[in-house]
Amino acid sequence: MAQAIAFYFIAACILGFAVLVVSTKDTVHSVLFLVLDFLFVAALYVLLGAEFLAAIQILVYAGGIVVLYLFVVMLVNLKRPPEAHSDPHRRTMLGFLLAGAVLVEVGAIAIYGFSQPAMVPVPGAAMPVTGNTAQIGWLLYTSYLIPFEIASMLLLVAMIGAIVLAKREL
Amino acid sequence: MFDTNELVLNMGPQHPSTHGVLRVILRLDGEKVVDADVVIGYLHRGIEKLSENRNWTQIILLTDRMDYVAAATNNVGYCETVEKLMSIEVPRRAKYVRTILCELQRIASHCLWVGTHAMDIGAMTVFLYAFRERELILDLFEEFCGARLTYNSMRIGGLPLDIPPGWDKKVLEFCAIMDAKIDEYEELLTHNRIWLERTKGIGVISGPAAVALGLSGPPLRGSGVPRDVRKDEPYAAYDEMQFDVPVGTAGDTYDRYLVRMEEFRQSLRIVRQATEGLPEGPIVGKVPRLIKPPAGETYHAIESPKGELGYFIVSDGKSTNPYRFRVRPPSFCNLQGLRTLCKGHLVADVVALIGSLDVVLGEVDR
Amino acid sequence: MPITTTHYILLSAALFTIGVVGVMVRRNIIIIFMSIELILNAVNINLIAFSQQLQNGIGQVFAIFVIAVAAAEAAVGLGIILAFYRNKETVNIDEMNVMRS
Amino acid sequence: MIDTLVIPLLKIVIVLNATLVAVTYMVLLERKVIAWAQSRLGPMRVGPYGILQPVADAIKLMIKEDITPVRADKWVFTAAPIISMVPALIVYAVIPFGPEVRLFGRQVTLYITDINVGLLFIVSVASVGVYGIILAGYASNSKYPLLASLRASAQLISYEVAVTLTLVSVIMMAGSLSMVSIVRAQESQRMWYAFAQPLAFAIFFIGGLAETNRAPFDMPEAEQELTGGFHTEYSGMRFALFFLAEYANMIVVSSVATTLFLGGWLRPFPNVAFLSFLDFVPSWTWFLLKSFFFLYVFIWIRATLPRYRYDQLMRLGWKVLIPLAIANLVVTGIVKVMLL
Repeated sequence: MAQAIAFYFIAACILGFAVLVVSTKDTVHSVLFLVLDFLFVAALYVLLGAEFLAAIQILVYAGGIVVLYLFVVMLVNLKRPPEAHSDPHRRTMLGFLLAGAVLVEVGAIAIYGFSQPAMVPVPGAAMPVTGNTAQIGWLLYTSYLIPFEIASMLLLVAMIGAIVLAKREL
Repeated sequence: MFDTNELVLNMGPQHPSTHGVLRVILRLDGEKVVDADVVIGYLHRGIEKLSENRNWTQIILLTDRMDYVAAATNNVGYCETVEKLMSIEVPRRAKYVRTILCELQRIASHCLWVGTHAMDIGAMTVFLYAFRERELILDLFEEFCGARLTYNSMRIGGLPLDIPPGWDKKVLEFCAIMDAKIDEYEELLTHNRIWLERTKGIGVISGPAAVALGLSGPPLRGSGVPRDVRKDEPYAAYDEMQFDVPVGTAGDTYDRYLVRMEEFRQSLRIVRQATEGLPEGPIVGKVPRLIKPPAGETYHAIESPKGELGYFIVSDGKSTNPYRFRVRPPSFCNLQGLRTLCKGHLVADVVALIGSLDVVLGEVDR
Repeated sequence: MPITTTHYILLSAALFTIGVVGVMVRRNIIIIFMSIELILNAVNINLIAFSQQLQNGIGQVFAIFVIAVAAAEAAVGLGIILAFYRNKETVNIDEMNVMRS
Repeated sequence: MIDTLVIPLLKIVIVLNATLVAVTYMVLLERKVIAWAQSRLGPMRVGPYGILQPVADAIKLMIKEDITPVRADKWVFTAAPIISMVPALIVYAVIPFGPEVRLFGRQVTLYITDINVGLLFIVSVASVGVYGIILAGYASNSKYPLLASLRASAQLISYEVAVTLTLVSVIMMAGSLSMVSIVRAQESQRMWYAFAQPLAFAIFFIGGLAETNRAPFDMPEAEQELTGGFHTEYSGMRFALFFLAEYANMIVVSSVATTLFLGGWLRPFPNVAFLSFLDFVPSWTWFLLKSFFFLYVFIWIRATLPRYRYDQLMRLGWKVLIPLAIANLVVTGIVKVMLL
């Protein structure tokens, strides 16, 4: 019962703030709603028993990525509203329709998938460690070591790329 | 940070570290200063024009209000100019007392400078330490002339009053205290890494460039030009005193700081010599009842704590007030260097540079 | 009614759709980037819901990779926005129709 | 019911109130200590030795007019002080003030909760606090706050990297992210991590100064340069919230430093038997004493040092502290593997 209340509350907040993110006129407010949205997503992770990921979500998304967004919004100190110029060939309604189609499709798949016999838990290879954090660490440094290294390379490349892009003269 | 456009930042006239009502319009690229426009005049009281309508003795009171943290120096400068105009011989005792007062005033002014300069760079404790010692000097002045800030402590031809009994002993006691206190300031600042990083290489100006800009006093000596009116054109009793003129080498904020710190010590040295060798005798020379200098003009400069303080006075020989009264204020001339100094530095350095020029807005605007 | 994985997946689908709407309808490129972050979060919710359903941590590991990719994407993307803004003084995606500047 | 609801609620109320009182008295302590350093007396008028000064301050700030600039972004302007205050208080949920004790016939833990990602929780919640400063600068619609908030965000983000890296080396030593386990690990390994990780300790402390915007890293609110920085346009209670948040953050940094590096609630030399008479002192006293030591050093540094310049601060962070922290991490890892 408590779990259901928590879920519905968090879900409503997530969706509500997400709608505000894409609908607010002021970009700074939009960024703020995005932060709130991420905080509630982190709460959802806690509900799902992934505390480590919840902390990472706040640390990386709220503490890092969105600060970057805020920074850029403040730098791009918009003198004229970016929506003022509109492309006559743009079809806004089509966008809504396509998005609706995506929703119907994904929802249908989800409901169909779970009308089938329920998925059975597939425990991964036996791990010598317990606890959410330790398990993730174990998986990252054994089965998923190579993806992990590639991810770190990706971050390095992105870092260099961002510096090259943002710097006026090298 | 603002890569795309320049930001115009209006610093002052209400700003904690513009030392009064200086206004600096900064054009910034990120935090880097592209250009600085110095706007003055917020404290203009027309002292020069006012003086042309006062009699010669009343002007002394007005000169107090120019560099109000070094009022005695202003008095001395003005009185000596008029004495030069009237060819009055000042007795030796008066000359010695003037020297003592000038140097005490220099120490007081430098105390204020080291305090506010350090405060601008973030070291707040030095400010209170320096004010503690400045208070002692103000006490000495109070005992001498009754006022603590605007002294009106000179008269044309000499002194208004002789020094109070025992005053010279108190001055010597103060010198003993001050010696240790200067070391205290230096302990907090001179070898502090953050202080060094904040002041070394900031606002570098070469000797010739400083001369070209008309800088004087410590900002000029910090660039390695050994110009000191006390040595070059001695006035009061400086020709009988032993002292060195400290000069810097690099011409940056740190060297200007070192020059002033050394000036503390040299001033104390002069105060000691003058107090110990204080001659007996009259305190006022032969001054006519009505002061009315003969027609003519004269320029006389003294070394105020800020730099070369010059008075240019024209007398028409008929009226009891000057025909033309003009001051060359060191702060005003030194402030002209700010624009050159702060180009290419950061906002934080502008604050340090204003502090290192040691301007008093009362003197800049007059 | 107990909360099952289906609930999470429906939530994720809805969040995903909101993100898609943002990408398709808004013209401010910064908002579009934020919508993409929403989409990535929808994916993460799915991954973690499956992770809980399957009782192993693999979904969470993938979610970490997604977050890493999102961070990289944000850094480079915002760098591009800044570079673009410097040349064209706009963040309107409709005006971003030339590759040269 | 009592164990799951009443006691935790009671603990939350006590901790929050204690924190707020501590924060207001931190302000008085700072004024007093700096006054002593500067050969003054500090506040003396309200109550004996100015002991009631915080009360007077609070009343003054509450009845002051609360000004919102005309062209400010009103919602964000109001939210910014709250955003900076709340994370500072949330963090206290996982700080262990002491171990389990018997109180009124009940086993009570002297911490609100002990979650298994406690340290990560602190870092992540603290990272949200930066929004308060950025938004305050943005919403004021004024140039000095804007410059200050840009400085602040750059400063906080860069020093967070160094601080988090030092935390990782502590986590490697303790093998746990839980704050309570970290203290217990220091007990069982027979040393405070300040001695095992002196470099990490130093970096954490410097980074902590920078993250709380304290001197010599108080660029975002450098009064002499930016006329008060991001809270230039604030007045009344909203200004007070920023002020309280700064001091609450100082206490957080001190508490975390105490827990991670000075053995939390452990008495000095917990394994030296002949010092066991010290056990009569309640454990939380040690915690408070150690935290107080840090706070005192914070204030002491403020009274002593000049301020860094913005670019020097960034250079220190990126070119000195972060490489050192990484090196420390690598060495810790190697030593740990070799010892095992």
